[in-house]
Amino acid sequence: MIKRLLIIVVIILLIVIFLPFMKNVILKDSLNELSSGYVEKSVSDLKTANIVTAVVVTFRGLDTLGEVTVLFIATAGVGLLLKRKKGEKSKKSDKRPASEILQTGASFLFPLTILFGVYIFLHGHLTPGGGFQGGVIIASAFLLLLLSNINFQFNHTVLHWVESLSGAFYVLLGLLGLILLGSFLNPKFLPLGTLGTLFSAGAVPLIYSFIGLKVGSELSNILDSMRGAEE
Amino acid sequence: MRYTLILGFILFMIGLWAMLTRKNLFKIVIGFSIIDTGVHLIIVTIGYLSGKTAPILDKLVTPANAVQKVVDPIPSALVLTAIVIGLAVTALMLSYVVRLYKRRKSLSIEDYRELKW
Amino acid sequence: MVNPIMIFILFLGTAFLFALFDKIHRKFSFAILQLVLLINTFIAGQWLYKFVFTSQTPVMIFTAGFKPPFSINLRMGLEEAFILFAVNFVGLLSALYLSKSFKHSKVYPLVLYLMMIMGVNGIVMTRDLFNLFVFLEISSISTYALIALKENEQRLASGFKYMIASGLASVFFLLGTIFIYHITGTLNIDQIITHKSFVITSLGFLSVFTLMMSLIIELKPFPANGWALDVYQTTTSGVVSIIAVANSAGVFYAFYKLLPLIPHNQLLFIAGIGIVSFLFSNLIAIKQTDSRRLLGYSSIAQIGLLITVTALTRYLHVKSSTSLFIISSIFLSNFIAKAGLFWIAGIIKKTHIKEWAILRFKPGLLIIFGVFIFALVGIPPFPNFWAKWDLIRFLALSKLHIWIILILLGSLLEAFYLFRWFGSIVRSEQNEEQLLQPAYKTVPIIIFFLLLIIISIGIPIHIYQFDILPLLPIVGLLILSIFDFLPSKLKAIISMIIIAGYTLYIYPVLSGVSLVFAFIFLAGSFIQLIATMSRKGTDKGFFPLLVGMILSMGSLLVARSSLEFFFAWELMTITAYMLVLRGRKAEKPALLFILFSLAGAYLLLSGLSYAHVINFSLVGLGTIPISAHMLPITAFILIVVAFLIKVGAVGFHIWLPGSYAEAEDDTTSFMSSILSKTGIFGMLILLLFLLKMNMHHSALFTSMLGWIGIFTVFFGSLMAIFQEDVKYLLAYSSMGQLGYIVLCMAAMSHLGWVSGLYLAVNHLFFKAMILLAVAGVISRVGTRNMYEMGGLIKKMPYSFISVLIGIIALSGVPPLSGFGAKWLIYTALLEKGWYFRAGLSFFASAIAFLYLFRLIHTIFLGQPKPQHQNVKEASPFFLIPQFLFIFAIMAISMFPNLIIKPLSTFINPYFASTIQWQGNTLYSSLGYWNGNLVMYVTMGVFMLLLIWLIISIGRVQKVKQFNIVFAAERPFKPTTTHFAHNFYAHYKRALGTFVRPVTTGFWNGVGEWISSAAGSIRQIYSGNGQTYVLYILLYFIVLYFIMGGK
Amino acid sequence: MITVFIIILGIIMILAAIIAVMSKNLLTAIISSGVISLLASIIYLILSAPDVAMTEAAIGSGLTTIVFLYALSRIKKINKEIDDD
Repeated sequence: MIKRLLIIVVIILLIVIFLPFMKNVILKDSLNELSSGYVEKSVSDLKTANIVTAVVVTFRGLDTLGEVTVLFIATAGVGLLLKRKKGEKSKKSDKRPASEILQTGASFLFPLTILFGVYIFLHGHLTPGGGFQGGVIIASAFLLLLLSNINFQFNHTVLHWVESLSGAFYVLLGLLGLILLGSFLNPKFLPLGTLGTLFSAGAVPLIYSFIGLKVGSELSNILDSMRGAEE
Repeated sequence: MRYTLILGFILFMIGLWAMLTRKNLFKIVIGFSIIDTGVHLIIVTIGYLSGKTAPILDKLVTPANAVQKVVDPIPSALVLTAIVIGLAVTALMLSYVVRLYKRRKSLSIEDYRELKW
Repeated sequence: MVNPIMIFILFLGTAFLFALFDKIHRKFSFAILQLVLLINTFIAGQWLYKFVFTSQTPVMIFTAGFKPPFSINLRMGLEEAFILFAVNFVGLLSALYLSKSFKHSKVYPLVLYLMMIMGVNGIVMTRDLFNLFVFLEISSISTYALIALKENEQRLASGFKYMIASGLASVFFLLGTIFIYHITGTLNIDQIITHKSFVITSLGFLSVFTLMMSLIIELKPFPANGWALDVYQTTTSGVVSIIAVANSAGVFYAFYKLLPLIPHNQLLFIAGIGIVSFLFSNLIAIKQTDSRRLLGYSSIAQIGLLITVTALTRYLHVKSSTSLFIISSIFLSNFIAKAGLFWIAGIIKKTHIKEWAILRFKPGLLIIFGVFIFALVGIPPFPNFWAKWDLIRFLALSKLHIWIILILLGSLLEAFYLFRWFGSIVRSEQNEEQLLQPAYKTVPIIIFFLLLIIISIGIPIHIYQFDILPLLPIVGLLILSIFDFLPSKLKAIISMIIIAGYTLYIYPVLSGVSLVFAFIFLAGSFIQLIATMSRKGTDKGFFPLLVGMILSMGSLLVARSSLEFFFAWELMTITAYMLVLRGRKAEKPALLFILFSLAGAYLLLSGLSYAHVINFSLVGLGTIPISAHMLPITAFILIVVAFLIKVGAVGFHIWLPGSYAEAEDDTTSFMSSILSKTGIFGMLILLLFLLKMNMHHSALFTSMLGWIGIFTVFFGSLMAIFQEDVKYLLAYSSMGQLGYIVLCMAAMSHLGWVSGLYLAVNHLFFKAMILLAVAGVISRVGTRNMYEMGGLIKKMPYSFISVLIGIIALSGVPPLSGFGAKWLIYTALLEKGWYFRAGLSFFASAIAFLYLFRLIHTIFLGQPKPQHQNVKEASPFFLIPQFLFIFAIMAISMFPNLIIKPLSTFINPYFASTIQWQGNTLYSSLGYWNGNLVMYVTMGVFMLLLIWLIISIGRVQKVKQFNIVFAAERPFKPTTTHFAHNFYAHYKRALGTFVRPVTTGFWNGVGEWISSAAGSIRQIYSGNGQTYVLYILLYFIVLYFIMGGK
Repeated sequence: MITVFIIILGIIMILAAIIAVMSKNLLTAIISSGVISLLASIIYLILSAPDVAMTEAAIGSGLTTIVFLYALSRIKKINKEIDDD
């Protein structure tokens, strides 16, 4: 009871401490120097219509690489904790298999969903969305299969190849920027094209695609591990 | 949008409350993800400029007037990263919960305190 | 030069492809992992080399083709290169260490391991606030996962606690970051720092506070750190060594990077956070029995110290190169030692610290363990020593007294539990056990050990410009270590040669009083080394330590600066500690010895730091003009107490009897007759300063010193008479004799100093003689209790002679040199007008006679014990030095001017002489003393008695031992009913009040109080992860209000 | 108008959060926390951050919830194994 009281006091005090965050923040109505610089540069220097994408993939590309890495680490961590070693026996699931309609529906929807995911990350530099969102959609396609078929097994080899290669290509594209233009993750080594078209923004769509594939395979992997699949 | 700012902090505090008082490991993880959501909301609010539109060029937002028309893209970019990191941490926490439960068949944090002093 | 960004490319490129590599073979993927770490170590090393040895300036690396703040940039400078080199290197070694675990695990741990190291690399290099967050997350998320390597229940539980605590911290980081962005409009750290004036607003302060608190919580400050300790306790060795050093290094560097955001007036609070953590972690560690948890507390303490030092040096605006040196030295000591110790923990595979005793059978590993522990404590020449020296100096200059006290107090606590651990291993009685030392586990440890040694030798030479002279003790120690396989006799000869050579080498520098002490330290050791030839076999370890100790005493004489003096002082302390620890029951005494010695050393250190002179040494004294303000009162008091501890002055003496008595028998003789005089030597330097400065309060000080001296005499003698153990008796006797010397020195007169030095030399002769004789006796009879001896006069006549002469010389009866000493002392005291003190010392002499009488009476006279029927005379190696000393005593007894004349001339420069010589007669204002005459008269009287005895010998009736004519019963077995047991019990009634263990009681009380405080404080770590989260929040709140948040 | 909408959304979110924290049923709690994220993504849309909105909807409310559900089902499975033994 005393502890409960203490917790209440702590929370109240925290609110008091955080009051300046809520009260003293002056909400702005114009962009600051940095962000207006971003807006200008992404239009003029990068030809990227979606400025958030320009920021994510280019200006703060190192963050994004780190972010992909975080997911990658989480995949490894979840795998370490939850994947069963090969041969470790598991109780046969006694769940009833999903109905035929669901199974058929899922196998029909699967390629469509994948396509949709690909579309999202290919257009990441033009419209909202991009690698992460597209990746999640791809993962959800796999989820669909997992849900509709209890005994479904991923083709792990393909998944590994996709995950590994997309990550490696991402780094490689960054490296190309370093070799060709002198700075890591510089996407301007490909032609910039015209603003607003698919083939614009240099290597941005390419990079975002690899991010999408990487994120998609990583998330699928996490889901697979959470389900308790074999290594 | 001070309301969303305040909303973010309220979520933060509710999550904290869960982390401090709920014994169930699941609830603690849920509390953590509520905190995360709250913080993300705060970050996005910081980037919002009232009356402005998304930082994507289209027919209305042209290269010429973009600077006057869009909200700050930086917080959005940061939140994207933060959301993904949040998912990673949550997934890992849940894996720990599953493993712990497998070992001791208990979800109460009070049962995991033989390490002390 | 390789672009530092290649480090990331290598890490990520391989990590992403790792699953494919692993499909080929685990050996292949593991080789790739090591290759990556190796190359990255090399890249960082290359930059480090450039920064250290060329005039390379820091470089900024831009990404994405835009200039910051638009893009994220990285920095590669000296600090970064240094940490990256260390981190990647430890990563490489720890990977090797883990190779077996990696071989049998899934592929994931390898990937996680790579990413953990990469995260730290990123944290160190990035100059972008949000990018810092990402890398912090990378390193902590991979740590979360790796904790589960070789999963068990405890690891999982600790990992979960870690996640919720650290997760909360990262939320704080995110909050701070976004609001700082909101205020400053940038995420670039350098830009934020240039705009740092925003911190004065309440919002700005809160943002920076939240941000910094996140990092501080990740640095595991007391008390918001329960989760961290669990992780240290449970995680597998190879991983925890990385968490404890590499991860902490990264977070610490992030903290270091952002520290400029803290306003100047708040820096002391940050330092306070560190010092609280340092003190309390060390305090609680005292109570730990789990080795890893203990190491965990020690890690946290060291990080606390780093925080304090970083904040303080910034607060004081210490020159950046100096502060960098201090910080990096502390950092490095902990880095190397802690990684090494955690690795060793993985070989031992035992949790309880007592179970580490199996190390005793692995001398190599034991030495490495010891070196790591010494490095943590800051024994010279390890980096921590130099850091402490510089640090305390700066703090003293800036008058931050309380910080000096706290830092040294914490260090003492740390020394206590580490040395206790070390001692318990060396002296344990556990049986040998099988211990697997696979190469992949030992190689990393050895590499780090060698690295530590190289750095430790490099620092004095390159940074402090030491020439070979002050390092000679270490050289001597190493030479003897190389020859350690030889038999003892040979090693004793080598040691003698080294000491003779050393003496010749330093002889030109010696003059005046230092000659006297050189005689005591070096010639005295030289002669006593003969006795060590009696050691059997190879007796590993003894001679290196002994030579190290002797040469460090020599180093004290020729030290040219305070630093060299202190360096030699600490070296002497640690070698002496190791020698004491060799005694069979010496675990506790040795711990007391090192504790008091270190306390003394810390007092000396702070005293020297407060002194406005960097030449506190006998050589240095001559080279500078002395002015009145060089030694403020604080400095004087601190230094004098340090030396009083060394001589075992009353109140600080409790370490003395035990460590003298429990050390090996020949070691005792070195310690008592030689080592104790180093305190006198130090005091002499101090008094010389006092003299030359003409200080205002000097009369008061010296008078106090005199009182301390006389009480030491009185108390030491009194304690000596009640001892049953002959070595305890002699130890207390030493204490008393040293008291006389202090008393004489305090007189601050020509005669006082002459008598003090005279007694010092004389004490060397007779105490070495008696102790060696006693050592010989003990070696034959196998006991130290006097009542178990008796009648040895016939078995060991030579030893008897030397003890007899020794006690005559000691007690101060005519005709031997002791008489002269006493005469000089009384004359000096009376001349000074210290009548009461003279009276007391006279009384103490009478007491001394009691215990000395007992020495002869109980050991050599009386009835021999049946079990000693076949006892033979002691080994000639014991006897030779004794007779050399007898010869010396005879010589100076006959011709006192042999010694008093030179002493008098040595002291002439400081005091006007009040004594004159006429032939062999010494005249003082109060009388005269003629050594020859005294000798002749006494000899004459003695002869007369002898003749009378011989004449009357006809009436002597020979009695066999068990003839019961003269006794009521047949004394068959000597038991405690032996008449010599508790011989002076009746005096106890009269004098008991003086020997009640008040001092011991006081120090025991202190010990118990500390221990119970530690016991109750550690209760806060309840083991409940939620409670730990609550602590973090409370910590946050309390600090916010303390630091004056609005 | 938008302000009112946000306030209503906010109140629902707070209620969902309270349910997520207080509910005895883990499934309810998980679903409620998913609802919070979903509503948050609507707010992001209002705040002109469509990228974030998409991500929050997909990851925050979608994937995270699924991960939670998987974990819960694993735990139930472990329980079942105990019952079987």
